[in-house]
Amino acid sequence: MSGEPVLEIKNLNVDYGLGDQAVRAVRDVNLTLHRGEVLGLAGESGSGKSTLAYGLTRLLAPPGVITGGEVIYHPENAEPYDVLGLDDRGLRKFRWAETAIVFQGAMNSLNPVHKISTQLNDVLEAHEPKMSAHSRTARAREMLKLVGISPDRMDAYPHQLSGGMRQRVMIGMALILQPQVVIMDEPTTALDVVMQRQILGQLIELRERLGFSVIFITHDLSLLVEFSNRIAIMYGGRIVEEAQATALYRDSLHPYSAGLLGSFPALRGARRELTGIPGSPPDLKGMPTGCSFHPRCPKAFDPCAGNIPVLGNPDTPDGSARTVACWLHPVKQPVA
Amino acid sequence: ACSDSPNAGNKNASGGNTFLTVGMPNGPQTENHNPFLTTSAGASLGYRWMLYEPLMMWNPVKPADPAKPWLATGAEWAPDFKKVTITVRDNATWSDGQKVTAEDVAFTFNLIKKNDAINLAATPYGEVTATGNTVTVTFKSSMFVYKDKWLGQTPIVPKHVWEKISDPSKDPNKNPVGSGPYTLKSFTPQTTTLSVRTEGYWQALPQVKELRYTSYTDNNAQTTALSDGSNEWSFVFIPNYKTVFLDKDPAHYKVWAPPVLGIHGLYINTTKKPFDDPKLRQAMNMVVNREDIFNQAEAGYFHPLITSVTGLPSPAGDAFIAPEYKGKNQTVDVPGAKALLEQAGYKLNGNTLNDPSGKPVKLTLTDPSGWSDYQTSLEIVKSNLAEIGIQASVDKANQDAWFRNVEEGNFDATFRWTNGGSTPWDIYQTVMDGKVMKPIGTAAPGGNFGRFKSDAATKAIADYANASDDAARTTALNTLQKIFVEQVPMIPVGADNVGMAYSTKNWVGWPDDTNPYGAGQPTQANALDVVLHLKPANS
Amino acid sequence: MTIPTSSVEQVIPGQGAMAQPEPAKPGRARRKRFRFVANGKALTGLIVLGLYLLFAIIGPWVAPYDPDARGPALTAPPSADHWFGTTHLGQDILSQVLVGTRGVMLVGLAAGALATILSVLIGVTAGYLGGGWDDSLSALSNVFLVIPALPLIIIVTAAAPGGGDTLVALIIGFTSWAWGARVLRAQTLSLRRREYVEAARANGESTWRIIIFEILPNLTAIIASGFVGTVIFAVTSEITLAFIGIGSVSSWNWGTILFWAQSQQALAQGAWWWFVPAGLAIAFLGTALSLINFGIDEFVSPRLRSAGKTKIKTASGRTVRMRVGFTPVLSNSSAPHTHARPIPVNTAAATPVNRSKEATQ
Amino acid sequence: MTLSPDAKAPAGEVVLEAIGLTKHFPVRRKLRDLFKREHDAVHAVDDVNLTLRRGRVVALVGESGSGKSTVARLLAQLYPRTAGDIQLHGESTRVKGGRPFRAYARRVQMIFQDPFASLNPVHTIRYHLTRSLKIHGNAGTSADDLERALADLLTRVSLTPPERYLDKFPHELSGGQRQRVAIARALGANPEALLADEPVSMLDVSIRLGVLNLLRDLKERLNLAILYITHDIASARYFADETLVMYAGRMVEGGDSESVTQAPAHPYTRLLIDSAPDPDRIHNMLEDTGDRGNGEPPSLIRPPAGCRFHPRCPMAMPRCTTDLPVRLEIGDAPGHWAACWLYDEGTVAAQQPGSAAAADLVNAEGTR
Amino acid sequence: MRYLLQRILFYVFTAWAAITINFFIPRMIPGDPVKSLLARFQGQMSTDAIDSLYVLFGLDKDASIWSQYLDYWKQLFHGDLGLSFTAFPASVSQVISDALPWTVALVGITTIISFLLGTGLGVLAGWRRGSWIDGLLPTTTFLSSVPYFWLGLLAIYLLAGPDSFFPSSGGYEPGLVPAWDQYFIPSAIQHSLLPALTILISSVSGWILSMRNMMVTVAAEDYITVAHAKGLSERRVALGYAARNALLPNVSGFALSLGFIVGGTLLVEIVFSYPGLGFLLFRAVGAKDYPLMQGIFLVITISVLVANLIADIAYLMLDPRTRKEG
Ligand SMILES: Nc1ncnc2c1ncn2[C@@H]1O[C@H](COP(=O)(O)OP(=O)(O)OP(=O)(O)O)[C@@H](O)[C@H]1O
Ligand SMILES: Nc1ncnc2c1ncn2[C@@H]1O[C@H](COP(=O)(O)OP(=O)(O)OP(=O)(O)O)[C@@H](O)[C@H]1O
Ligand SMILES: [Mg+2]
Ligand SMILES: [Mg+2]
Ligand code: NI
Repeated sequence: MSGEPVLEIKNLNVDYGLGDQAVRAVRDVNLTLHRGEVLGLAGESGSGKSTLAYGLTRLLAPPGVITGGEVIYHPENAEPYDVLGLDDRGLRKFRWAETAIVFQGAMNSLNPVHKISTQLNDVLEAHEPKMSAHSRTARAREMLKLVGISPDRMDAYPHQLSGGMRQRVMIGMALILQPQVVIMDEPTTALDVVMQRQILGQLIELRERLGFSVIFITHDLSLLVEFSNRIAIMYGGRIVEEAQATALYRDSLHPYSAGLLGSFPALRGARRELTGIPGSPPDLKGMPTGCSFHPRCPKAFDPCAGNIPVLGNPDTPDGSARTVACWLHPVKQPVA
Repeated sequence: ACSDSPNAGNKNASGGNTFLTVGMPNGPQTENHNPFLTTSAGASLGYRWMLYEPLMMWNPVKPADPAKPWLATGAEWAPDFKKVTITVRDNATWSDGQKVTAEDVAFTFNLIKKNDAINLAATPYGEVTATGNTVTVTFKSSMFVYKDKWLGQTPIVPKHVWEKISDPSKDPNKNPVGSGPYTLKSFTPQTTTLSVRTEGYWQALPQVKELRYTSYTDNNAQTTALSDGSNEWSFVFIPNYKTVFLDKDPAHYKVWAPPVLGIHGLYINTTKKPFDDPKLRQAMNMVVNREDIFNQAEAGYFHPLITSVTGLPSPAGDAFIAPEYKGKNQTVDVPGAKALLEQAGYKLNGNTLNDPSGKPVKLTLTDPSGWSDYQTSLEIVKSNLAEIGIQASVDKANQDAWFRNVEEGNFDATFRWTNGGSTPWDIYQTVMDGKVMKPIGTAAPGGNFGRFKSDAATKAIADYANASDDAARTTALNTLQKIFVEQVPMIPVGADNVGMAYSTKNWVGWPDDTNPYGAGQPTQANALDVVLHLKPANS
Repeated sequence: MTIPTSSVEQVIPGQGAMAQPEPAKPGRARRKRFRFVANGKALTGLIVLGLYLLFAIIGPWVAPYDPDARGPALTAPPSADHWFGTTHLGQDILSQVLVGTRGVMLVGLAAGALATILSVLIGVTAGYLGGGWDDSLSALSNVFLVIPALPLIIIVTAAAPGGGDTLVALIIGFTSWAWGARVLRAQTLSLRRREYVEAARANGESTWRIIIFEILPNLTAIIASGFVGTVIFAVTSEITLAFIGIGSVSSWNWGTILFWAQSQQALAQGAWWWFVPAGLAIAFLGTALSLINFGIDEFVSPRLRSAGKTKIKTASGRTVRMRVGFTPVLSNSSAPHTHARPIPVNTAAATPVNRSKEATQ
Repeated sequence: MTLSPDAKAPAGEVVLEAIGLTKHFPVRRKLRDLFKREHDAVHAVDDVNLTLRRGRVVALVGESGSGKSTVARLLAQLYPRTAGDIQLHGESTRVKGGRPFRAYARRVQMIFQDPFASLNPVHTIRYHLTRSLKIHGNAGTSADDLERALADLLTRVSLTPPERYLDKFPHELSGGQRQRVAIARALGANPEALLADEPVSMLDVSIRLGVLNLLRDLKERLNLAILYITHDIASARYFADETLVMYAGRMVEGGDSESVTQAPAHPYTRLLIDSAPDPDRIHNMLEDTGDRGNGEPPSLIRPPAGCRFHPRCPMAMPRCTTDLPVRLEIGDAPGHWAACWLYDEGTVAAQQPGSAAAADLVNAEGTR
Repeated sequence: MRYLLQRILFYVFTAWAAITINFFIPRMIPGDPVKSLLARFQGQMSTDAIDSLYVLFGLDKDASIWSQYLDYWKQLFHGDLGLSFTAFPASVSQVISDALPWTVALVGITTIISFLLGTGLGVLAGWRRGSWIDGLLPTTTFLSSVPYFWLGLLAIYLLAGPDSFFPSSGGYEPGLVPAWDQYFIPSAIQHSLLPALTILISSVSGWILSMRNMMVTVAAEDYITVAHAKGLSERRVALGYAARNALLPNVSGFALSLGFIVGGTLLVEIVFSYPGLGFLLFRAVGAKDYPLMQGIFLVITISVLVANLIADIAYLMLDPRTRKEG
């Protein structure tokens, strides 16, 4: 499954604002998405998950700017190229055909004044202009069926569908061009658990069939553990830990990851006292020195306040497959 | 197809010796050629007189001159002016070819008599009978003061057309048939076009082949049209007319504003203290600068300056001025006024005049806000009165309120006009007639707004109207003038005018000071006479 | 002139996202109340408005002449004696403009205040109480909204004799509250469902206290914007009325000046100075008020603020504009660029491979 | 000082009880309905029974739109109820506004879901708390009293030192701090029962537990009765003594939290629990979905006859489509019950479970 | 459907209210058309004429307000708006029908152009923040703050004149008869240019601004980002997604602005002496021509209502959310 990389994020930095008003929301992020895998991105609110996702597709609204780094995309049968270096035309071609995005609120992602069919059609028209109208409709119907929506709802308007159906339409739309990468930014937080599970189940199934890779963003770490191959944890704009899902769940190295995991009461097993993570998320304008988590960290010690820990493979048995940025875990080999 | 268009020949906007452009600033019109309605397009623009003719042609500029025979060859009044015998011209025809007869004339008078709504002058008709080519009309009271207006301003209509009209006060008379030299060619809310008759007119046809009456939406538009030459004849107030109009083409653009026997002046409420004192009013009259008002408020022409102390305009009123006032002109005389007031017991304290009881003399001058010439006049009066210590303030009233207040006598002093007519009687009657006077608070629409109470004046007014000989009339009129001059119930300032702004570029022969054969205003009955006088400029 | 310039008014609430304070996002601080004064537009507007208010107060004292006083120079162009020239009576136009300021401002503010009070009363009541109250009050304001205001004002003013400034202000105030009421009603409806209102109710607050202390403070921006909008409308209406010769007649305002200029055909006489100053005075006042309204709009909905700097230079020296959908890429990262090898951009590779028929697995 | 944490009433005393609580929201009538007899209504809550005792937390779990908030609001008397009864200390109460409402609010206070929306952005923390104290007469008589009461409130919700928070505006606080202020405001009334409507669902994961732990702490110290509304069944297990499950306006299961979560009886509860993310159950999603209950909650305007869950229930029997299930004891733990015909032996014997389950799930989806 | 029915009910109610207001206003207020007529003939008509005018206009009747109200409705149902005083005895409906086409043509077309132009520019300005159009905004704001009439006067002063292409007044050249021919049409168009320009200049900025603001608001919506993410062409995103949605609130605004057509541009008609309804109303007011005032006001109100209804229908078609199914 974890074959060659499909998307490499290198030293990505994203700012909001220019000059002295700028705040850096994503800092030196290095992350690799492999072909066919589900990469979970977790972290509390404001940690920069969405910024990273939008940043690598260059969809950030003003005043967001990408202030450095590269996003290397590896097409299946061609040379890799830097998404950040594409011109408008290139970017438009790249989008959706190679990387599709599903946002949190489906009601807001679908244009309320156009029919579902129109919005599906738009995509095909833009990317495969040669396709006949008939086959476009056929493809759209097929796609809807794939996500479990009866094709006769094609001509419905978004407001005529329920929240779950809308989200499925969005997933169907994301897959209509069979992209290599699907980015999902909290696609199910607005839905209740039953619906969430249904949709995610369908997504997994589709991934098996179509073989795309997924970047899945949520703050619900327990969901990710269950659902993704690898998980990256963000804090204060940085990746603080990254590992196989099971490894992370069983043995999280970074205290923040541990704190996150401990924030979800368990449904089974012994009832135990949970504390969550004390304190509040950092302010981007006045980041603590050193490890940005240290003011909240139960295990903080001297070096934490002094220097920013480097993300790298820790010196643990399975260390080569995971990375962490914490002074508790000396880094064997820094990433990038 | 182009030749079918009604516009084919009309595109050339100005000039030409075939047509004359006439204008009035009266706004869009609706198709209505009823000559009896003041609201009709015919009356509003004045072309009713080109279609319908009066019995006599009376010249309001020289009201004392005898009226010219027109549809009638003559009119014989009984000495008491309660009966008239009119001889109708026998060579006139209606535009549909039928002859104009005495029957038609009698029918017209009966029509008016029967319909109060079109009896605008409230003429007291008695019997109307037609025999042969004469019509005899009797009246319930003396017509002396009204006779010229009546004969000169009643349009005669054909019986065979109007007897079919059920309500003459509501009928738009879409297909006018008249005895005049013109017939209706076309009508639009903006422009009415008349063309000259081909035959059957009782005198030589006019040289103007076509008359185009345009109703401009307001004074500005009318003035602009005059100054760019697209309009050649109008009656409109042009502020600073030299710059705005004459200077645009000094050789051809002309303004003529002959006064008539109707005036504008400052009515003073004679019931209010201390203005019930004639001495005070005299003094006020002495300081009001009529010339300033004439030049600044009336643009130096519009309400011709009244110089005579009698308030009678010149030349229209010259013939009526009493011997004692002949040549006596009003001049601003501040020291004289002060002296007069001193004598009468008033005290000038610095800038404040105190009346004999010690109270400062104050008054409010009022006129509707929209009437800019009156407002300007009031401002001037205000500063004039300040010179003798009278503190005046100017109130810009709402027009409706003003009408009501003036009629009810709720004012200190106000600018207003008087009625006009063929003798000065109308002027004095409006100002001083005790018969129409009502107590303060009751509307007196007939006149005497200042509540001037003088039995002598009331009697003289009645005497003049009912007198059966000229001597009695002269005596009565002289009495009226004396009272007017000494009691000053109103401070006369300017005359009404029947003038015009016109261009001699294409047409000449207009009346002017050298030949004031008629009124210049295109809505006057005289307009027909004027058109008949016009000749192409280049011939 | 009649199309409300404020977008808060322009936009039908409930459909646009306007007029709705941006929902505060977790972790992001809400903007402070009086921040909008710092807005350049609003500040300019306020300063100009302040000047007008100043002249409204001191105008009659600083005016060099009595505006009614006749002078010897008739219809004279601007000169050292008469900065704005004179009328046909030799009156000083500068003095008329200065003295007229008070009338204009008084009527504008009074009418604006009246309309605002009415709109708050009606709009907030309808929105908060709901039910039958809402139905009837909304119907009322809809009727007033649809009935054309200016003709109505003209007819009523013309028909009411002897009216002064007060009457004009009253009439304008009574006929122009409907917009505000409608906007406020919609806003109140949404506020009523806000949890803090419900929370206050659950805590036992009385209805009137909820309306006054919980809801009204959150409507201030909209009320202010409505007020400013009505003032603009009132000022133009008043001047219009004076210009066509109805309405306020006993005092000087700019409309009166223009009325005289028009009736004396200042244009045809070439006396431009007669109507230019008054017109500019109106235009600047209107602009100032509009600016204040923009300021309020932008305060209420920060997105509308045109970003201070929208163009940036990339490392390669290209100028890039910030725009939606295409985030600019800068390379002035403060962190050293560790991965220095530039990847050659293969434009051919940028063309997506047509994978539609291909099975992927 | 009227805040009296020590005046302990016996734990377990019933504070608030809902009996057959029902709420139907009338649907705005359409023009063409003018001549129809019956009125459409949203059957938001039907026949709900629930008891809040001192010192105990009752959790109300259910998916979105199942009527949880409506129950809370009914209990807070913010909505008039359609039927049923609310008894405060055994006495039936129905208050609409004014003084009686205040008196009721003094004893029953509500905490809202969204701490970002439940504090008025224009008022300081001081204003919010002062109002609460004043309304309920807990502000004392002097400025000092008030000051002390305020400090006491903030200390009680662990916002210390109080001075640091008193004069701040809500936007200057973090989500967790705001929710604490909201709790403090509720405590200002010195209530006996707290109705907490999803008090942590809007908070960041890392601070949720802090607030829940605070609530639990308060419950113990002040001997409060708490209704805890949530859609996260795991947190119900963590926090509540007793858990009730709601579906489409009706209670479907209840019992102590442990039995309900560990041995769910009602098919809906099972669906809910199976759907909840569970890190211990890795990569087995595919097996779970499919035969489990699918589709969407039913229309509440015309709720399904019989058991409201039957259109989605994999175990549905013919009887489920016609008869409203009654509360049936499960028997595994005292007080554990479910409203499901599966626990009626007679029915199960006569009809095959699952025999009336919906066949085509995709097409069964409602669209309204 | 339900939405539409509701709206129609509202319109019926509003029409009733407007007509009733229309009935009462002139009646509640003192004022005398005869006096006003006299005023028009300042000094030219003798005081004797007054009585006959009262008779002429039938003003001396006394009837209870209620029976007048009933009569008024009876008349309205017969399409009879009474007789105009100023154009006596022409009927109000005739006077209005003479003027209406002018207003509809000039102001209606100009308003539509202004809306389209302003909306177009607003779309550009909102889409391309910080472009030259943003720089244009202060100017247009200033221009829109200038009263219509003043701008008109200025335009006449600067652009019209004896030798200018632009006539300063009227709807067509005097002497022409309204007809669809090559003389009249160009003249009518020529006469409408300046007034149209005036209206355009002062009204366009409102549209630019509101459209720009709506665009900015809409541009931040998720579905716009999604549209970008879908790789749609800039045109498609800007027009099909952003502008299409941003337009919705402006449709209602447009309907309301139709209400200002006559009211707001009355001044333009006055200044340019344009023979339209606004000018007619102005004259009717001046002359206390109550029947005419009532008639015009009624026509204005009804046309506003109709415009609103049309906008409602347009809205219904543009926004699927208002279309309820089932
Ligand atoms: N337009 C903006 N201007 C300034 N700062 C912003 C802007 N948008 C986001 N931020 C900041 O950037 C940081 C990262 O935000 P982002 O939305 O990426 O977080 P997230 O991890 O997706 O959070 P959530 O879980 O709430 O979605 C936050 O601290 C936020 O305050
Ligand atoms: N004021 C109201 N008028 C009409 N229907 C209402 C009203 N309030 C709630 N409802 C309806 O009642 C049902 C129950 O709503 P409620 O808010 O109680 O659900 P909930 O369980 O709290 O959902 P969530 O988890 O989303 O908060 C829903 O279908 C809702 O649409
Ligand atoms: Mg996010
Ligand atoms: Mg809820
Ligand atoms: Ni306007």
